[in-house]
Amino acid sequence: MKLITAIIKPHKLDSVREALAEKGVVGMTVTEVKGYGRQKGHAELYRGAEYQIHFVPKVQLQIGVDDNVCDEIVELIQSTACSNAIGDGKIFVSPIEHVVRIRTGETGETAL
Amino acid sequence: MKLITAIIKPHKLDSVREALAEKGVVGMTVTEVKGYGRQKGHAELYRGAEYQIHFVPKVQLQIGVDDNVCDEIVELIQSTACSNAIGDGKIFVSPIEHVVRIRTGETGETAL
Amino acid sequence: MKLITAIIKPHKLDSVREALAEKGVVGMTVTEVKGYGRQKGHAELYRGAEYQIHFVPKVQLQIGVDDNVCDEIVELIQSTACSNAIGDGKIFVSPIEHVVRIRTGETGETAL
Amino acid sequence: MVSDLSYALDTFYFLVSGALVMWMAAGFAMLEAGLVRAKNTAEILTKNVVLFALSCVMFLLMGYSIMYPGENTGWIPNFGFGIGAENTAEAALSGAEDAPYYSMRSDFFFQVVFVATAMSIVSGAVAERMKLWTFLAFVIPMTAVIYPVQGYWHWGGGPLKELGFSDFAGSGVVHMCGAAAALAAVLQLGARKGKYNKNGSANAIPGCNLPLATLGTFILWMGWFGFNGGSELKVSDVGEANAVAQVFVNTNMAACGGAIAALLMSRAYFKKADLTMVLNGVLAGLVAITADPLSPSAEASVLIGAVGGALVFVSILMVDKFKVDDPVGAISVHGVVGIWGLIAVTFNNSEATLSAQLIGIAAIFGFVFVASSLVWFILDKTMGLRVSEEDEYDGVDISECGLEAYPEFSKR
Amino acid sequence: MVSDLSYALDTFYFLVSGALVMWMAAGFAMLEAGLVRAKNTAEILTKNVVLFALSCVMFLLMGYSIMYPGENTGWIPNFGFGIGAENTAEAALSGAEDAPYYSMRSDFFFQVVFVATAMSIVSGAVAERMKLWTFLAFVIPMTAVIYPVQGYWHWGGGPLKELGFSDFAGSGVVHMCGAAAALAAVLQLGARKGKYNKNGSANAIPGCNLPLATLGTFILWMGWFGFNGGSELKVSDVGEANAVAQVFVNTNMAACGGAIAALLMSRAYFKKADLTMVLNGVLAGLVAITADPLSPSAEASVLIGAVGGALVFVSILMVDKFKVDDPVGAISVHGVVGIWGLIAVTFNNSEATLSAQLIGIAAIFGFVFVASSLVWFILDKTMGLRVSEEDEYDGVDISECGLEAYPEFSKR
Amino acid sequence: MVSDLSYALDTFYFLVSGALVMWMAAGFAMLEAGLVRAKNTAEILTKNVVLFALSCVMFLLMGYSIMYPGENTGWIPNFGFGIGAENTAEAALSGAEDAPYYSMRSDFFFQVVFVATAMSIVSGAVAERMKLWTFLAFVIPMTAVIYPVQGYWHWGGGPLKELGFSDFAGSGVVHMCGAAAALAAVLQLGARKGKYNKNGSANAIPGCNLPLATLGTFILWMGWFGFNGGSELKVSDVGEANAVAQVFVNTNMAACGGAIAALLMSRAYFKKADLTMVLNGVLAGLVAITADPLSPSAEASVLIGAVGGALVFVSILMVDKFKVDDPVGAISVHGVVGIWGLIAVTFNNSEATLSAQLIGIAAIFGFVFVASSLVWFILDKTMGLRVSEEDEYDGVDISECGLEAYPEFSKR
Ligand SMILES: Nc1ncnc2c1ncn2[C@@H]1O[C@H](COP(=O)(O)OP(=O)(O)O)[C@@H](O)[C@H]1O
Ligand SMILES: Nc1ncnc2c1ncn2[C@@H]1O[C@H](COP(=O)(O)OP(=O)(O)O)[C@@H](O)[C@H]1O
Ligand SMILES: Nc1ncnc2c1ncn2[C@@H]1O[C@H](COP(=O)(O)OP(=O)(O)O)[C@@H](O)[C@H]1O
Repeated sequence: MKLITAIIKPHKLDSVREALAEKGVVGMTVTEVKGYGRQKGHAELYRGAEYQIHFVPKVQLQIGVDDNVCDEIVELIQSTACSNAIGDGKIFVSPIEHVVRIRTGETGETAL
Repeated sequence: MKLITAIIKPHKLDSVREALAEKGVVGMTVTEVKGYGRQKGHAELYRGAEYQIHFVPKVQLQIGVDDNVCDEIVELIQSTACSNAIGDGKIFVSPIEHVVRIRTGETGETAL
Repeated sequence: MKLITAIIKPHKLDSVREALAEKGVVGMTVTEVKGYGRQKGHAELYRGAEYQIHFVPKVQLQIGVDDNVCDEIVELIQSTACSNAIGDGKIFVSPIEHVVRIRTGETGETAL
Repeated sequence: MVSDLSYALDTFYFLVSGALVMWMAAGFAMLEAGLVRAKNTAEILTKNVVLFALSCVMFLLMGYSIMYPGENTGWIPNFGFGIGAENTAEAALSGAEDAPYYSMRSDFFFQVVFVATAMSIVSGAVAERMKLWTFLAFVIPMTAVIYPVQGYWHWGGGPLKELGFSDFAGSGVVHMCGAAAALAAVLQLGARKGKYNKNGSANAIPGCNLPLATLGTFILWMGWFGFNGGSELKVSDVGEANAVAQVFVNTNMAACGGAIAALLMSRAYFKKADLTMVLNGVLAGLVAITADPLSPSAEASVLIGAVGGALVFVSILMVDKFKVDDPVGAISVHGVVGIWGLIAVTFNNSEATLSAQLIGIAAIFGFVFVASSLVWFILDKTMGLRVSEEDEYDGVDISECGLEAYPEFSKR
Repeated sequence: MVSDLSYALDTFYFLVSGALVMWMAAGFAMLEAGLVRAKNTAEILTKNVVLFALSCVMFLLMGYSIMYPGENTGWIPNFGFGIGAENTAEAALSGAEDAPYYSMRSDFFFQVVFVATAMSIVSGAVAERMKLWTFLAFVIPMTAVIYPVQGYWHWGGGPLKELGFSDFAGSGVVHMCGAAAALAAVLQLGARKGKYNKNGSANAIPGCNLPLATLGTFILWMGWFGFNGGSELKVSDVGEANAVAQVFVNTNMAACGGAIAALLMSRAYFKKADLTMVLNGVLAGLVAITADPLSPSAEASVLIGAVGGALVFVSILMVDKFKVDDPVGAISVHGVVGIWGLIAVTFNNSEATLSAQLIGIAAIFGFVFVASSLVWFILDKTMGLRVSEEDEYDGVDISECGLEAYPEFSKR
Repeated sequence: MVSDLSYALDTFYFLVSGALVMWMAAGFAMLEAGLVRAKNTAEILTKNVVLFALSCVMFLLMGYSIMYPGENTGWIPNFGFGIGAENTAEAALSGAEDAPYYSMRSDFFFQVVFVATAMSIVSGAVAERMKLWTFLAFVIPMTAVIYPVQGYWHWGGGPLKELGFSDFAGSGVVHMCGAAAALAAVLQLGARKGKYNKNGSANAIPGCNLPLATLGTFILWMGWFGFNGGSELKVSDVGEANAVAQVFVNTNMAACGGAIAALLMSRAYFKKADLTMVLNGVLAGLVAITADPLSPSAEASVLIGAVGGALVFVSILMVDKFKVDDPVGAISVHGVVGIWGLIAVTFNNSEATLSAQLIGIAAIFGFVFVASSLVWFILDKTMGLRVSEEDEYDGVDISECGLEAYPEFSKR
């Protein structure tokens, strides 16, 4: 099993969620994060002083998936989250060794 | 070493923390996340419009553990966080290759 | 490729970001988390009742890096984030199998 | 003698005072919204707006006429409806001894905002777990009958008046009355989930927005100048003007005394300046002086307020020991300190007697507690008092109001 | 007869009323800040502070003299500048029938805060997408000319006055006027991104801070006692004092009626107590009674307010159907209910005729709508009405004000 | 001549004004709570509540009698205690030229809330790093002695009065006085950690809650009508009523001028509408007009306020250059602009001379600065001024109050 971690622009969250739901992905966990990358922050003002905000709000999705659908899902996220503008984000795929569904104690792929 | 990532219901956090502390787990990192899964969100109102909230507040625990206690801890989390109700959450276990304690520079298991 | 996950004290974020930027690390993702560890929380008051806050605010950095610079970056984070005080945090390194830059669809190291 | 101008001035003074008391509704709303958790905020705001609206309507329809029947008929007042006719200019300017000297409508306006104050006190105590609709159902008998009946006993010229009971602006009639209904509610309702541990110890459940709670306290403080200041009922000659000024000064100084006492207690016990205790201290000072803000000197008022502030500190700790879960401290602030205020009247006001005060306290507290217990009991059996455990856990905002108070800000 | 004291009392009453109306500026600021998203909060706060300042300056320079030219010159008033000279003591105390009985400056103060109220209504409707500087540019012609001209028609003794149009405190002159300008703006401006789906359905865009919105509503409620109460213009004899008291009572009762009606509608439709609807119900009750808070009984005022509250519920749902995106509901609350208030005058005030009311509604609405459409059109062609899509997405706080309203709290 | 009614009206006017000034305490609390970081919010709220309470008590015990000794004894006033006896009806109605025309208690009430205003100014400047208990210790000598002594010099009929120094409502006596004590504090206290970089440049430390800061500004704006309006001290004849009305209008117009000037400066420099600057502009306009809100025309008041607004913009940038770290801008708003206000008196008030104004400025500023420097120095050596670096980093809420202001909302 794999854990897909995708960092996307916040306003893309709804379309990605819908696209994934259509593909049958029924679970994911979302975290609000801040990103630092090629897309720079912006200057802000405060009582006459200008200062730099380095981080940009992003949303991070974590999705545990079965090995054989992983690539397909990564692609779907990429295409849905892409706006061709800088700061669109990244997708990381890493291995998971073990999964448990807390409610039932089920493990492995059926637990996803 | 393993990284245990557990997504649980927020009101279970205290019992899980206590149960783990009793077992000698002295460290963990907690993030507020939102979950999407079998447990659906709920409808909300706003000035006469109803709309759907798709995400449910959850809490994510990350715990770096030694290989040989991993299973035991996963089981403890599962049994403590379980309320037999939908939306109880998941536990993912993934490999860690390297750990450093920032304060001392120690690495490996002693750093946990 | 590796994913470096560093949990540090919030006020160290700026120095770590600057140190990494100097070394050419152009991307990272930051999450506000709460930590539980050797550094205990503190007692708070509320209308005449004292109670224990078990978690301490921390910041979590996630940085996807190329294998060959990983150690160097871990070391840099460790030395910059270290204040020799309890609660300085941890660094975990875990494997990544696949990376995608959403904007371009690039994969692998060039996507970082 | 009543002239066009003195009538106008007294009426205007009443209306300004009434507007200040109305403003206290905002104070209670902010105070309570600041002291509950984020997930219960929208519901308590809704409650505070609607209880004000309902109280005004019920008091218009029935309450006012019950409370001011115009004659002493013993413990049971005449029941009636409406608010009667306005004074004619002839009557006002007749030169008669008992000529009306302010507008009847201004009197109603001033009185009606008091009722809402009493109801607001209940609202805070039952926060975070009571069903909204049940609470609103309670507002109706409380403001149409229960409050007016005991109000008649003293202010309406009823038996407590006759007995010499003395409560200038309502430490008893308004504050203790609200607290008695609140206590009746809390005893039947039970504590919030997670408030008390199995071993009997209490957990703190911190309010989510202390700036709001502080704002609410300042609003109440300001509104209290109308509450007490207007209760002199007349400003239009030198003696009355001096009296109103004394009331303003004493009201303010008692609040100051309460704040300082609560701060010092907090420092002595915890070595910290517990803001929530200081806010309760301010309110305690205000409640304490309300029973007689005219007789004491400014210095004595500081002391009366300070005792109130110290008392509220102790009372809040005690109430928790008895597992009476009162999220905003309303029972201590308005009930315990209200009693203190009524007793303190006897120190400065030579016309007041301890026995009359105690009888009044017993009568008001007893009647309101019993009558509201009965109403709560009936409501429990019909509508139910308490939201489901799951709704309580998710917050009553979603279950009762269908929305969130702070939808964009993440919560712990 | 005017005496030193009656002059002083009427002036003081005017000033207190004016201070309460000024306070409504804070109410609008808080209401609107609570009902927008966090990312657009600083901009709407800036807008509310600056529109008040600009309105006052423009009304001082031109508006007041246009609105109160002192004679009826038909639909087009005399244009002039400044606020004229203060009354002399001689004139006031001359004993003449038409001797001035309050300070001219107090009149200006009372009037100037009304203008700002009308402008604040526009501010909410265009929230979250209009350019700040364009909005501020609109304030100038609106408060210097458009508002004063129609104000002159009725309150300045112009043709609507002559026709028998009756609008006591401004359901039409202030509230519907503001709503007409708001509607003109929204039609040219378009909806917020993401408000309407391709299939025509509307999305909810919840306001970020309901305690602020509730506070704003309470502030407006309190300020309205000045708004309506001061519009009696005189308090200094028995008849006038009774009238002012009646106005206070009716204003309050209408707000209560509005709240309760909106609550019941919300319960009937959604089984929930939608706080945002209750708040709109309060405001609707207040707007409804403003056209005549003197003639109805207190009970009738509850009903007038209740119809307003029910109407605003329906109107908000309808307005969304027409894809008119009004983030705070200003067009429904002030426009639709303002019209209701003007019509309701005829039920209780025998001097008002339906035809005169309808002519007045048509004249004010028509003129303000056309005139402001023109101004918005010109502004669109010159400065542009709307921020860029990206700025709208990131929030206008950053693009217009360069700062964030809640920089430390994380957002969804 | 003083009649029952004029005495009543002037007293009531005083009390209403005093209640409005008391309300400014809430304004300062909200303003400051909005401009600090979330982690220092509970402490600043506590400070604002307690400083008000302490100021009132100290001014009651000593300050009032020092400030109004009833005779000119040169630079050193008589020291005394208490607030004296109330006027008798006989004295008031004696018909004597100097018969008291309002209640002594109403005068005390009005004065006491001014003291708290001066103290609140200090509170903001030392925010986020001073020990709470040290600050509270400073309140005692400041409000019992330092403020009253310089207050006596002018308002108490002392030497500055004799010299012809003119400060209607306290640009100097209240605002500059507070700013002088604040400057003395900040110089000894030092800047917040992280405010200035090694290379001397300043970092912005944004306030966490701009809606609160805006609310605070509106509260102060409203309260200022009491502050300036009440300082006319009498309303009960045509001339006085006109004067009070003029004061209301000018106070409002100056605030508007300040807001617009600050906005335009912000646009000129940054191309953005910096809300925090606009808020400071409002306050600057108000401070500027306070020294003489009676003599100028409404139009001139706009200008006086506008210069204040422009000045505060420049001053805030300058103060940062000198590494004087003033988190809320109190020294600029109340000090620099207070001086401007005192000088501006000479433009419109023919009785004021520049030399008298400058002497007054030097005397008040010099005395307060030196006296408070001394007190701060002693406090530094005994209790310590500053929290530990760690406590400052974690926020003074935890270390001083033991609680958090927003415990549920996560922070950056
Ligand atoms: N090496 C990295 N490790 C972790 N997160 C990264 C990394 N690089 C970028 N990110 C995340 O991806 C977001 C977008 O990256 P950015 O460089 O701005 O744009 P793009 O990916 O389009 O070139 C960043 O804001 C950050 O959250
Ligand atoms: N595939 C997944 N990847 C990541 N997180 C998941 C996944 N499935 C579920 N979750 C998380 O677990 C939570 C509970 O899942 P849910 O399907 O609602 O209940 P249950 O696990 O009891 O069937 C979700 O809210 C989400 O946070
Ligand atoms: N086993 C662990 N797994 C995950 N996070 C941990 C673990 N141990 C510590 N942490 C994180 O590191 C932080 C610092 O750890 P702590 O034990 O307090 O100090 P130190 O690392 O200096 O001994 C904790 O607050 C927590 O966020």
